[in-house]
Amino acid sequence: MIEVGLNHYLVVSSILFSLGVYGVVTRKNAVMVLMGLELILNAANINFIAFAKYGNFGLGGQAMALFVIILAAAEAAIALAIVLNLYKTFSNVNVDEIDKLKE
Amino acid sequence: MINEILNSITFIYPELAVSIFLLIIVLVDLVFHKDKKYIPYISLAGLVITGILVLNQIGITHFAFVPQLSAVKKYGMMTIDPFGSYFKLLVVVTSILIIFFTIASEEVIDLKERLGEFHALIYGMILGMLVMISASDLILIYLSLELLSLSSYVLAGFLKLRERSSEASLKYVIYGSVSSGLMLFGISIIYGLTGSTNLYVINSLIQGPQINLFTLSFSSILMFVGIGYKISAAPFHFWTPDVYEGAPISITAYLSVASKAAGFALLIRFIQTGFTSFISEDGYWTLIAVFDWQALLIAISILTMTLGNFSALWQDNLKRMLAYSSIAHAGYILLGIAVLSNQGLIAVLIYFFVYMLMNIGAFYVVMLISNKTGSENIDDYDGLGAKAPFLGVALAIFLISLTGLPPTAGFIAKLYLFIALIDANMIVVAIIALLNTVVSLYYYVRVLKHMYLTKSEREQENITPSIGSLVYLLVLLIPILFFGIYFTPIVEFARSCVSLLGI
Amino acid sequence: MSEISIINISIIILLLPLVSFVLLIFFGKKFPKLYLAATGVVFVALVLSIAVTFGMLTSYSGETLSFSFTWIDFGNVPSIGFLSIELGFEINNVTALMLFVVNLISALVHLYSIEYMRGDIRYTRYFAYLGIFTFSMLGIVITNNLLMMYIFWELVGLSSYLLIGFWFEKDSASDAGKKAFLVNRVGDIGMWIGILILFTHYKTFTFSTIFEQISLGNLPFDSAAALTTAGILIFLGAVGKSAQFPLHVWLPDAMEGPTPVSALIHAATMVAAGVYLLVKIFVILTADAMLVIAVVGGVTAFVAATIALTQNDIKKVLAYSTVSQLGYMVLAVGVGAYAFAFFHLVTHAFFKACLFLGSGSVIHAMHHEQDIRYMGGLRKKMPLTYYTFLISTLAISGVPLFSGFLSKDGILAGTLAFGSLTGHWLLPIIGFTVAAMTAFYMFRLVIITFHGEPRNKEKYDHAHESKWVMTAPLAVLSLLSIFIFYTPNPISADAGWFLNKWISTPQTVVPAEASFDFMQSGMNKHETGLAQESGIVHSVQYTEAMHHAHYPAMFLSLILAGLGILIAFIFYQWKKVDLEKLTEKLNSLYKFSLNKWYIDEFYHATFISGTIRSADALSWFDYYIIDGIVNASASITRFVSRLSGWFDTFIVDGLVNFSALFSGFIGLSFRRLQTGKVQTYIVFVVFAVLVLLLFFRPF
Amino acid sequence: MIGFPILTLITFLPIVGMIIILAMPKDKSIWIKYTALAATGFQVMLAVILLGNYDYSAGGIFQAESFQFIEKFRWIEITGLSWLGTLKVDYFLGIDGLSMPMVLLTALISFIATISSWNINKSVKGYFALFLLLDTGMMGVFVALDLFLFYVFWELMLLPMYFLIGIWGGPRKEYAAIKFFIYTLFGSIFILIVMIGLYFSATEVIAGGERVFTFNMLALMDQANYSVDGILSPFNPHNLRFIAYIALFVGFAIKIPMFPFHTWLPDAHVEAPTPISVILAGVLLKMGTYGILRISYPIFPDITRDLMWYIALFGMINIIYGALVALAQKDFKKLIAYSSVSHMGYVLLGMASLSSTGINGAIFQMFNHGTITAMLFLIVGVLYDRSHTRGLNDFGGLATQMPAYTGFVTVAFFAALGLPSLSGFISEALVFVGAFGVESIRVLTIISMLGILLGAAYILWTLQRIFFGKLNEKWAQLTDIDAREYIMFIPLTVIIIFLGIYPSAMLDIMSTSVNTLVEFVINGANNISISGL
Repeated sequence: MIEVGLNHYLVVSSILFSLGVYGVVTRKNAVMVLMGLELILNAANINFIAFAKYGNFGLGGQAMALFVIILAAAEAAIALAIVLNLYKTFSNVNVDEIDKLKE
Repeated sequence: MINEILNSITFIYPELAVSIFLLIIVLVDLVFHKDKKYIPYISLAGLVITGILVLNQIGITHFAFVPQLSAVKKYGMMTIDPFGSYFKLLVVVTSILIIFFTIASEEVIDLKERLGEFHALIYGMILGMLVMISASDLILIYLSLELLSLSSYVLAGFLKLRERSSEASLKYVIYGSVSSGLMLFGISIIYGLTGSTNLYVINSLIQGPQINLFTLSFSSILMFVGIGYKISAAPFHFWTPDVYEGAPISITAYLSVASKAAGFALLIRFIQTGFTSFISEDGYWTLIAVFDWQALLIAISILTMTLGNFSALWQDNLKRMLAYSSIAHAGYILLGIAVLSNQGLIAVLIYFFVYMLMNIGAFYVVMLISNKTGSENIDDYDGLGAKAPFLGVALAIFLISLTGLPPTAGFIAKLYLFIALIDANMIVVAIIALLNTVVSLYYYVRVLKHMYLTKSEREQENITPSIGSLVYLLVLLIPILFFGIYFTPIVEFARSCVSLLGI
Repeated sequence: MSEISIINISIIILLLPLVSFVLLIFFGKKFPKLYLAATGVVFVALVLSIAVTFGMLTSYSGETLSFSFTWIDFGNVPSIGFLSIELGFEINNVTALMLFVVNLISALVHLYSIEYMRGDIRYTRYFAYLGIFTFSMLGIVITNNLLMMYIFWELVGLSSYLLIGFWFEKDSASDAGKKAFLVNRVGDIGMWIGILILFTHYKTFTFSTIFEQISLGNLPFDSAAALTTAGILIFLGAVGKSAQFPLHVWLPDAMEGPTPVSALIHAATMVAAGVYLLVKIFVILTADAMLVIAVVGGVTAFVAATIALTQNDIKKVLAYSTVSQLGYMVLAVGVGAYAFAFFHLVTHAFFKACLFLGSGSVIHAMHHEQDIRYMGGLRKKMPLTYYTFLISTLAISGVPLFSGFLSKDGILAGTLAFGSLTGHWLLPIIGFTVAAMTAFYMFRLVIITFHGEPRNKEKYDHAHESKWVMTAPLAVLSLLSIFIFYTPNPISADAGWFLNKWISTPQTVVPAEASFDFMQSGMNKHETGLAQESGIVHSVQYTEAMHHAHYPAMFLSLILAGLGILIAFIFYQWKKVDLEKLTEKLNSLYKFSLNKWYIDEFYHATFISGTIRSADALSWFDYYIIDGIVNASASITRFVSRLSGWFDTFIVDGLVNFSALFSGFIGLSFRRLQTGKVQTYIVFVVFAVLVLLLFFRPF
Repeated sequence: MIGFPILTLITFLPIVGMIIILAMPKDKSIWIKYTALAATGFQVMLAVILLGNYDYSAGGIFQAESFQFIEKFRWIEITGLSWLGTLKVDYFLGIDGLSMPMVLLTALISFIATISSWNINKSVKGYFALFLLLDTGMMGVFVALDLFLFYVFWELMLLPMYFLIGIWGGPRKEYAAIKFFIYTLFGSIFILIVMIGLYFSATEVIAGGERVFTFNMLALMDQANYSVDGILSPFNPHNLRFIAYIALFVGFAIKIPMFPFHTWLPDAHVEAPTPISVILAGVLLKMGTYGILRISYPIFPDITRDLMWYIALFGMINIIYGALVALAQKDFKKLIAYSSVSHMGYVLLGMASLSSTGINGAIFQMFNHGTITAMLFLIVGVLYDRSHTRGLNDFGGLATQMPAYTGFVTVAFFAALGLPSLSGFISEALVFVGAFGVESIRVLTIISMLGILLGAAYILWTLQRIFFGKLNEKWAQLTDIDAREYIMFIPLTVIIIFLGIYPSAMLDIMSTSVNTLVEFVINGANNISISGL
């Protein structure tokens, strides 16, 4: 029975992070892209808390995590609103088809 | 604890004022939803007050919000210092200019009933920027960055039903949140390395031997992604042209000046407080040998200005052209930082002041013209010199200043920049920058050529600006020309504001 | 007369024609009669110059009166010291005589022109030009330094240009003027370089100072070679002005100008300026320089004479004879026959001017017919013209009792002496052949023109003797071709006052090793004055050589001249020989002579077209290569912008005129990066992070 | 000396005129013209006053005390910088023998150009406003003694020129304008770099005994002022003086224009309106050579001496190349343009000689070329106004049609081909005298003399093609020049002839300064080589 240590958390978080980036880059649908974003943020959160716990850094990490969660919510809200608005004008939400502005 | 907070309050009056007026605007918006024509004036009043408060702060150097439980030394989460005040002042002035800008801009006038949100969001941005400028704690940095970004996402897409606008906002939001996500990840790693989020503490800790350099540089780079996206430094600039083109022109102007300024303030403070070990007699910064910021900055800045200029060569849409040109200018300013000296910092401060005047001016003229012609395409500028003599001359002066030719303030800004570079023996970089200036000349002159030398094929009525916008332009033009000839005042002012609250 | 008054008068003489020029240029339109004033002015000048000449020859013979002033003052020049450019005048016997000659002929030509040019649309303008020419020519005569010499040298070039192209409506005329000016410039460049060599070393242009320095053994750049070069280069100027081979080509064309002009400028005075220059700088000519000069003179004399044999245009014949005679003079200088060179200059001036004016009178009578094949039998119609013409012809052919005989005889003697002293026998041989040819072609001219039957009846019927204003000058000039004005002894000039009293050969200042032995009087240079009195020229052996050469030369030349005349009569008067057959037989030679040795054609094929071609090539180069490099991107950009569907007519060129090829491509590739797809951007970001990490990792 | 700041006055008078003009209503074009005329006229008067009070014995060049009409006060001063000491720029005006002729020339040419602008009818207001601005720029360049000030004036004249060509020009005006602009800007950027480099290499003692960096030309000429580690300091073992000199030289050479940077000139001239061509050829080209003499020579004496031969070489190329290309032109104006290239070559050659006679000749040639070429362009303009063509082969026989015109043309042409008794000859002669005196460049000088021949060739050929031969019936209605054109031609003609006969009138002004300059350069070069660097 192995002891779960800091590194495990870090591994998890980095996997999450990579998945998030991958999602953002590859998904067509805007909503999926936003989910990828969430993954990135949560990866960071895991880091904060893990570090705070194992490094005895006090509560700073946890506090940070809380802030991040809140911000993530706000961000998601705004992003979804924009996506909605986008759907009104383009009547689809496929990120890769929205490239009127370029060069 | 409490009295610490109460005492800190005294140092953040500007921020407080902004927040209060933000609330007031929201309330007014709710209460009088019949006519909202007062809102702009309210926000102006708020800004003026904020400006006065900031002016009072100039010269003060102090920490705010020093956490009790922090270590021996007392480092606050916010730092009030002349440097910050300068940028705050810059932001406030810019905001005032932008409010007037919006008053004249038809894009915004069209949506009367949403004026309240508009100004509220502007205030959101201002608050974000003010905090960001004086934030010396990673948490605060991230929060302010997000606050700024969130408001600007919405503003960029404020013209809901315009395709370009909503596309811009989507790109902006995705791009922005990814970069801030990366930055956050970087922050988390730094936190892991040092166990603190306070830049001063971090500074003292990373001087220790046991620090893992690779992780540190990785996290620093991730941090820079976040900041680089704010100041739209290549290769994190890709959102800029699209968003600038899509967003309402007033917002474009605002983004190109204010939030960029805040971003630069953040970058400078981050490097200065986070990574500088000491500042020598002649004002050169010595960095802690953990990460080669100078090389990074030089590389990035050269890439940025070159890319901005060369891409601008090919733009037919003036807004987009200005977007690229603002990227190029970000490159120049970045050079000023890369010198890592107070002289370079002076150059940056001067440059920003001048840049504010000329960039807003250029956008303003573009806006006035697109109000009339409904287009920002360069071909619609044919024969403008004859049709709108004053606008033509004004735009000409702004563009000349952007190029950096005497007798405009733009020249002075560049001159100081190059002085700093030469003094730091970065001759090669200076020459590259100069060649870039020549390149930039082409697309600026190209506009002049269209305005004065080409006859427009289709006849259109003369464009005569209203008294208001005439005054507005004069307010921008006079300093540009005056400081172009006699620039001691701004230089002195900038010099008095270089000092950061160091270690 | 006091020295200063002589100087002053000569300066007045110099300025008078200028006055007439200015008057005519500015007021000629208003007062069409002003040309009379001009003529009057020149005659005043003539009188004054007679006074000066008289004064010089009587009271200051052999001396040099000079007057100079500072023109440009450079102040205290580093590494040189105080430097200033002095100008000035000097009068000595030669100068005085030259003054007289120029003024006399100028005055006569003015007089003559009144009738000859009557009715021309630019009548007064013509006299103005004569004025400016006289002014410049006098300037050449009385200057005491090389710079002024060069200045007036160019000015006579200008006036000759204006007068040759006087009837510029004719392309041939304006061409001729241009040709004259350019060909002269070629010579002048050489002359200028020569002057520069001297100035660079001596920091002065003044003759006397330079001569003095050289005589003290201070050679330019301390090498005799440099001195030789300077001499030859300055001589190049003379080659141009005096139409020496190979720059003689302009003179025949110059006959496009009005005939009196040809008489004044292209026979009597200006073309003689070259010889005058040589006379001025004679003392600094080294042996090599003299040899070169002699050879050039000889070749010129010969070539021109051969050409003159076959020409049919009356003025062309005279032109070539002029060239040939000038050749004689140069040859004389070359062989050291200083006095005879100048002597011939003077005599030639008179009889050649007379010939030209005579031909002018004929042309005038024949309504501007110049081809002698349409003339004939004019003797009866215009007797005065004929006899004056005949006298001058006798003079030029070197028949005794006439001036030409004396001077030419002297020159031939000189060549003989030279040959005997240095072994260059070719020169005398050339000299004598030319003498024969001269006699032949001159009489050919006279016979075809005046004797025999008129070949063009109606022209002949209209012909008539000219008015007195035209014939009087002829009379005067032909009179001056009689020996008595120069010497009491019709067969030897040595006895004459001209050579004895007036002209004295100066002692060369060239160091012994650089000059011919015979130029070195055995004695110390400072006693040269002595040498003159005892009638010794250069040195004893030269004088002796001349003495021995005198009689052989005389007889030989007499025989040859007689021979030439005889042949001329056989051919053209008595028609004993069928010329058609003869020309058939000698066709190639005949053609060669008739076409002037194809020299013009040669120049056209080489220099002129060469210059034009290279000019065209260069301008092509300028437009397509140099500017092309600048514009290179113009084309590329158009191509690039078509690719990107973006086209702008000029600003693109303007814009990319400067930015080279890559700027276009870079800009484009940067644009390509901006795909508009947000996810691509993010990929770039991630990629950028990795790259940065790669570059800025701490290990 | 004079009580009032005459140099400031003479420099900024046109700006005053410009402001007045800008205040005027558009439609009062005739008054606008008179205002401009008045402004330039006053300038000429002031120039004459200058000449009247000019001290011929004062050397100038490097001694501040022997400059004349000096005006000096602190323009920009930033004290207390941590390491920069005091940053200062002076407003420093003054003239010596180098600038005096140029000031006279500028005043004269501007005045005459104003007269010849009389028949400009397209947006008169803008034209004359820009014109006067240009005038100030030019005058300023010649009187400024502070590098920074010099550069400001240098740039100041760039934009008006761009618009004057670009708006009032011929068919391909945009192309010509942008080409001129880009070229010149490229050059001035080099100048800027060197300027800044110099600034940080030398210091000057100011009131209070403090040593501060300086743009003061005179201070920069004094090697004692250079710090050992300055990048452009002669005492710095690895200094960049050579590169800096080349950069500076290129910056100026573009203006001259020196082969191979000359291709903007023909385009600019052909497209520019007559008065602007006059200004361009009459004054602007001189700025290049003036800059070299005023800045490059005394500040970099060592490099100057080392590069003498190359300068002479380019001078020779300019002379021959320009003349040959001119020979091939079919367009009157282009021909004159290339003749300018050729004539400026003489200036280069004379400067390269580093001898008093040569440099006297060079400066004198600058002045003479100014007057002569100005006249030539006026001549082209007169013909073009009447016939609306510039093709050399379209004409013929005009001499009978327009005798007075032909008279002036003849004077100008013969002056251009260096006929003695006209001013052009003296300067060319002095240039040759000076250059020939120098062993190392003697051969180049001799080759250059072909220029005299080629010059005569294209000039006479042009004269023949336009004025001689049968009158082309197409031009039977051409009228001879009118009063206004007389007014333009006469002063120039008088000057050309007067200076041809009495050159001392101009040479005395400059000779003292030239001697000072030559001595200074030679000594400076020696000192540096002695100090082993």
